[in-house]
Amino acid sequence: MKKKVVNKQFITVIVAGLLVLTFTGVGSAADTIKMGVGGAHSGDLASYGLPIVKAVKLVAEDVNAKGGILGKQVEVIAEDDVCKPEVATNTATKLVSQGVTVVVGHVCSGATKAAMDIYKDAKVVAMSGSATNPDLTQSGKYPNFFRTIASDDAQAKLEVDFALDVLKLKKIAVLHDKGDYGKGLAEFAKTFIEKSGKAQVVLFEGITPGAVDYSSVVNKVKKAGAEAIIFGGYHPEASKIVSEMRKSKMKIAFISDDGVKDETFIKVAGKYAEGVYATGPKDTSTNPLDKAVKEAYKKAYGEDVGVFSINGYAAAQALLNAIQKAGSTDYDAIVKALRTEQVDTPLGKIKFDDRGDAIGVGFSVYQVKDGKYVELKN
Amino acid sequence: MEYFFELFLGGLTRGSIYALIALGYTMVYGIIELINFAHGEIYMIGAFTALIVASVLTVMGLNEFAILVLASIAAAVYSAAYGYTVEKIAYKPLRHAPRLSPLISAIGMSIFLQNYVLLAQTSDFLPFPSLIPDFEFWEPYSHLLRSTQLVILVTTTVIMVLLTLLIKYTKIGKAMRATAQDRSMAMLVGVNVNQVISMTFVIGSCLAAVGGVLIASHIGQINFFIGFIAGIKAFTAAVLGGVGSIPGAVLGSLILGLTESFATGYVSSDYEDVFAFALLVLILIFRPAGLLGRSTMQKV
Amino acid sequence: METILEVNGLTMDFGGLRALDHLNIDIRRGEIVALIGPNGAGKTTFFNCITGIYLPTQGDIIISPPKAEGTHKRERINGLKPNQVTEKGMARTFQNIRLFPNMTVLENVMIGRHCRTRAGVAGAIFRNRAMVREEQSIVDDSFRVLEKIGLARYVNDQARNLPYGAQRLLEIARALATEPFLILLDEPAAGMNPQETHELDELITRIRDDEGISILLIEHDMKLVMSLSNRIFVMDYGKKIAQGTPEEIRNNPVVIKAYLGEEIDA
Amino acid sequence: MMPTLSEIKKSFLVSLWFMFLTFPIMVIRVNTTEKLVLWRWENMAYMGIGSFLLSFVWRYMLWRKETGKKDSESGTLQLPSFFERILSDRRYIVPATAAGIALVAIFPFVMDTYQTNIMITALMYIVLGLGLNIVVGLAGLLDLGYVAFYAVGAYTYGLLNHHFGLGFWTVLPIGAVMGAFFGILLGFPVLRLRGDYLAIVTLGFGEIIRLILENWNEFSFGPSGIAQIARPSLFGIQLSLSSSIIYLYFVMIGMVLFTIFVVNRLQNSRIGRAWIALREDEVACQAMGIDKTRTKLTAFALGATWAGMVGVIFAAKTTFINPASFTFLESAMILAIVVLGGMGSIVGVSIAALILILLPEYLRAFSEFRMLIFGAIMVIMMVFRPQGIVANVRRSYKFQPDKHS
Repeated sequence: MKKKVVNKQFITVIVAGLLVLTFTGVGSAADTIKMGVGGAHSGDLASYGLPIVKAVKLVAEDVNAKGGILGKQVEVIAEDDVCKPEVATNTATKLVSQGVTVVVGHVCSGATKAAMDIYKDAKVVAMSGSATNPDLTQSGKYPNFFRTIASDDAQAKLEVDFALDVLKLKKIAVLHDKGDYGKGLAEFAKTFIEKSGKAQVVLFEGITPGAVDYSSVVNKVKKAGAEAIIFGGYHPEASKIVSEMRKSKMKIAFISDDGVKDETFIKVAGKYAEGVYATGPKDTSTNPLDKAVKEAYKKAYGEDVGVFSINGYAAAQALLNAIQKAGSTDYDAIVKALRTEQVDTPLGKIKFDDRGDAIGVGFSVYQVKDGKYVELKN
Repeated sequence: MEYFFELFLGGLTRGSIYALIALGYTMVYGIIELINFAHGEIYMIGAFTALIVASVLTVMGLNEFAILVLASIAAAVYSAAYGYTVEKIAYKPLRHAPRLSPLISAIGMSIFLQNYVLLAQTSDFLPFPSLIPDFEFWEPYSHLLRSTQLVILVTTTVIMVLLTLLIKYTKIGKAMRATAQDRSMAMLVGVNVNQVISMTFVIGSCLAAVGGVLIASHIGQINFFIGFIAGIKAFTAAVLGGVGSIPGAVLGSLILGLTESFATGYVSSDYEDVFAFALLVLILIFRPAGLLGRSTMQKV
Repeated sequence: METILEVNGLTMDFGGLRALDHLNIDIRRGEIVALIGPNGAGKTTFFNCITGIYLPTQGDIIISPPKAEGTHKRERINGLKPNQVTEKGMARTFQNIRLFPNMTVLENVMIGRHCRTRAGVAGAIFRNRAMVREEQSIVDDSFRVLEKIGLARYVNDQARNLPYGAQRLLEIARALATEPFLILLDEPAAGMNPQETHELDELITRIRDDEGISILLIEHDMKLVMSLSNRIFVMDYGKKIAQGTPEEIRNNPVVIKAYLGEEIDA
Repeated sequence: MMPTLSEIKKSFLVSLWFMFLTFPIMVIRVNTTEKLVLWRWENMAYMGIGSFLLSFVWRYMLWRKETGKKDSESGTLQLPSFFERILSDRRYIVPATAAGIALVAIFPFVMDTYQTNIMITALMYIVLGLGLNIVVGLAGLLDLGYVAFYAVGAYTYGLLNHHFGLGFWTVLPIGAVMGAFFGILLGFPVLRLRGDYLAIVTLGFGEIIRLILENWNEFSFGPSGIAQIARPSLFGIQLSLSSSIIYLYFVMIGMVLFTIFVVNRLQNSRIGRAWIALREDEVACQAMGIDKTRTKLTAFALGATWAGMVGVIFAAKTTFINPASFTFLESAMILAIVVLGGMGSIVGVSIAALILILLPEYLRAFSEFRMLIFGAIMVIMMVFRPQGIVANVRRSYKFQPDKHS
């Protein structure tokens, strides 16, 4: 009697499994070079991921129009990871199952870390245009990882140097949004300030994203006597804090990161955005390649490039170039080519160091002037 | 001392914001003993409606005052309509179901409405026009309390007084109290209970809409998720004060706002939410009915 | 006969309202005792106090469960939880039927066996021999109770699908399954037709006679009360206003006054 | 049921109401900075037509539910669902069992690693659903912070593996114990709260755990999480990616079977009956001699145990964990599985987990609507079929009449 009950339930589970399986299909193998693109393509972070897919597709079309690589066409396979680590492992296995040689991605650092282990086992090279977590290159745990964007510590260093050397500040409050990116960056900033010995961190604190009011934190900064805030996080919280500060007549400097160096920040914060400093990838708009890509992008999709489009574009170029130079899709050959062969991208001529960071890619400081981010030359 | 005062006023503002949302929770709970999880989303929809209407009117070139009035009215009307519809769809068919059913239905509604706005509008933060203009009123102390904060405090107080009067002296208010005490008895003496419940949702939703407009102009931006966090906090506040009690909701909100503000100011904002929830757990352990809630004997 | 339940000066205040006022009640072994009084007199509150659902404001509730050797121990049970009271041997039914509607009739009774059995999580998972035996005994004992009450034909039906009268009986069966020495019945005949009431009368007598279980019941059906009870307590406004045999109560002027306006159909 | 004129009129009014209701959100799209307004009138037309038709369906379903209720009151049972009909027919059971076992056994060898990986995720949610089912479905305690115990399990493995190199199989039981421990830790203070207060406090607890993991860097590495957690090893041998996925798949199959076995035994035991009685009527349950607090605590601890174990598996599968994976939405998703499947029903919960996890994965176009549909499912199920797709049927007992007479 009992046993039957168990069996019955067991079977149903399986029957349902069968039903579901009818939806699946197994990918066919054509003779192309497959390039995966992993990242958030839906959900609230899709605005970071989708422009990268579009940029990568531009590269592929370009290459294919010129006859492909090693006599093969390049096929772009985009898979969504919603920026969640647990989904990213599925995304990564899916890309690996479909036989990708290289991957552009992923977008978020957490998801990237989760996916990298799978790529490593499958001997797939991945290159991100947006994952900035220092561990990815500095820990040595991800030998197959490369990126076309500088890491958070480089950015934090730049912010701190700017605050200490250019603005000559002595007391700094470091705030963050408790997120992976923001908190990591804030911690680097804190360490660099303390190491420099030139200034002190008067406040180090995480704010609660989505809170209805930030006046308490702003008051606390004021009480701490800070001359500037270094904020690690994204633009929604940054604009709330900046508005709150300016409305209560606090005029101290606000220095933040490339999560804030976004046009949306200026749109949302409006007049309060004036004077805010933010670091972001070096301005490459003087590079003719950059201009060409932006035009092509606008022509193809009817919109302006996204935050990380250019970095994604460069990543796709670098990967395809490495395959070309290596003359094969062999993992070791590609890695070697990435480290030795220079490639001309909208970011400039780049190649990669042993850890996987691009040489020649960096950040500069921008300031909001008249409703626009302007690069500060020092 | 000045710092203390700043934190105090900041906490008061926060508390008033929570109160506007908490009132809706507490009214609904008082009448049908349901945690209306979707209430936070009603507040969010109110804010979105105000944003949309204000933007359209701006494009049409109306003056600021007209925009403020029309956008607020639109927000109130639409929030009320959503509150009413949500009740009809998700709660009314469950009037006699076990207690868990409407609660789960409410959670479902909350998730549904969030994603409805996400898909129909956008996931990005949208800048919210400062409908309430900044004005100077007590120089040189304006760094202590900003004009929008003042507006929030005043509006909340006025609404609270109006609501109390409404419940004490009007016919619908009396019907509400009767229904809250004993639904079947109220029905027997001729109260149209369904209508009373609908009205409760409508009034609660209007309050949420006012909250939505005020908070959105204070913070300056909205997205589809603002209702969830504010809703949870407001509900916590309502429970603190004793869910079902209107003065309780206000008291609970102020206490929660002040706790968060002082915790941020004197300890660390890292654990701001932890303080809020820990306070909730403590209160419920030592006073399960909340601060002003009457501990009802179980009817056996 | 020895006293098995002794309630001295029981008082219960709800805020300013005194629902029970220094109530003294005693029940002896093998007795059927009725508690009557107008609506709102505090009868159900009294039940709730002695079964641990309410914590009385003052007074003592003392039980002396009858043991085989006649060695009984007096024990004060104020402040015990309802489940502990049941474990001590006092089980009750509810005025507004409170069955477990989505469980079967048998399972409802099996719940009554809970406090007399011990199987835990590990036993449930591993089903060692002792546990299997215990489970079987729960099933058998419960079925026997159902047969005794006359509900055996409903054994696998869901409780909520039972006819009204049968639901009342099931509550009694469930209480019986906890092996009580005293059963508290809260208006067991409410909503029953005369035929069912008559059967209930017989059933209650049988429970007392066969099992030696004492019975305390709240009831409005005076005919039933008068025919069943050995003694009757009368309450009004939280106070005991009279006690005695049915004959005494019937002729007590205080009782008649309390019921003025209410008809005594006896 | 032919739509009469009054029905049509009713639906027409409903459709007008919804067109009004959804007007600002669905039709107008504003760009506040560029001062542009986009009018999407076509959405209003869709809304109108959609709500017109749906209102018929809605009323028909309500009508069917009402008549169903009447039928069950007069003795006939409620209409069985499609799954219930399949389950009750013997002719399907035997071949289905055989096919099922064969399928489960060959699945990872026929399908590619991606399919297997997805299946592992679905299997994990089956176990999570069954675990939450103990708390919500059987004991009737609405736990909105279930994900906290999941996080506890994941971090138990993550931290022990990171600091001490402990392996998967060592930590799996530790994860279970930690889950149970935290279940009791939370349970003690809150279980005396009423149902809806309990819901909000558990939600708060879930958030507290996540916030602590986010803020306490020294302990949990904060939001950047723990990376490169070891996959499960087979007798100490580290496997390659694809074989380790296949291995994990069979581990999960074993886990699911184990869970079904245990939950099935529990729900027909003394403890299980006490849970259900508690769900049905707390006062009566206590009056029947059941220790409320202890019974609730057992349910809470046991539910948390499964979450703890799946947490360990989660950490081993993703190899990277951070607090962002353990938000309230995760709890809501598991709750949706329990609700859709049918509270207390093992089969129902398993089917629901497969449907809710696998369908969006395969219907990618549909994945944007995933949460929208989850929300709608929770409402619709509660309104029309609160017992879920497979209602929990209580065990029936057979007696020989002569044995006891």
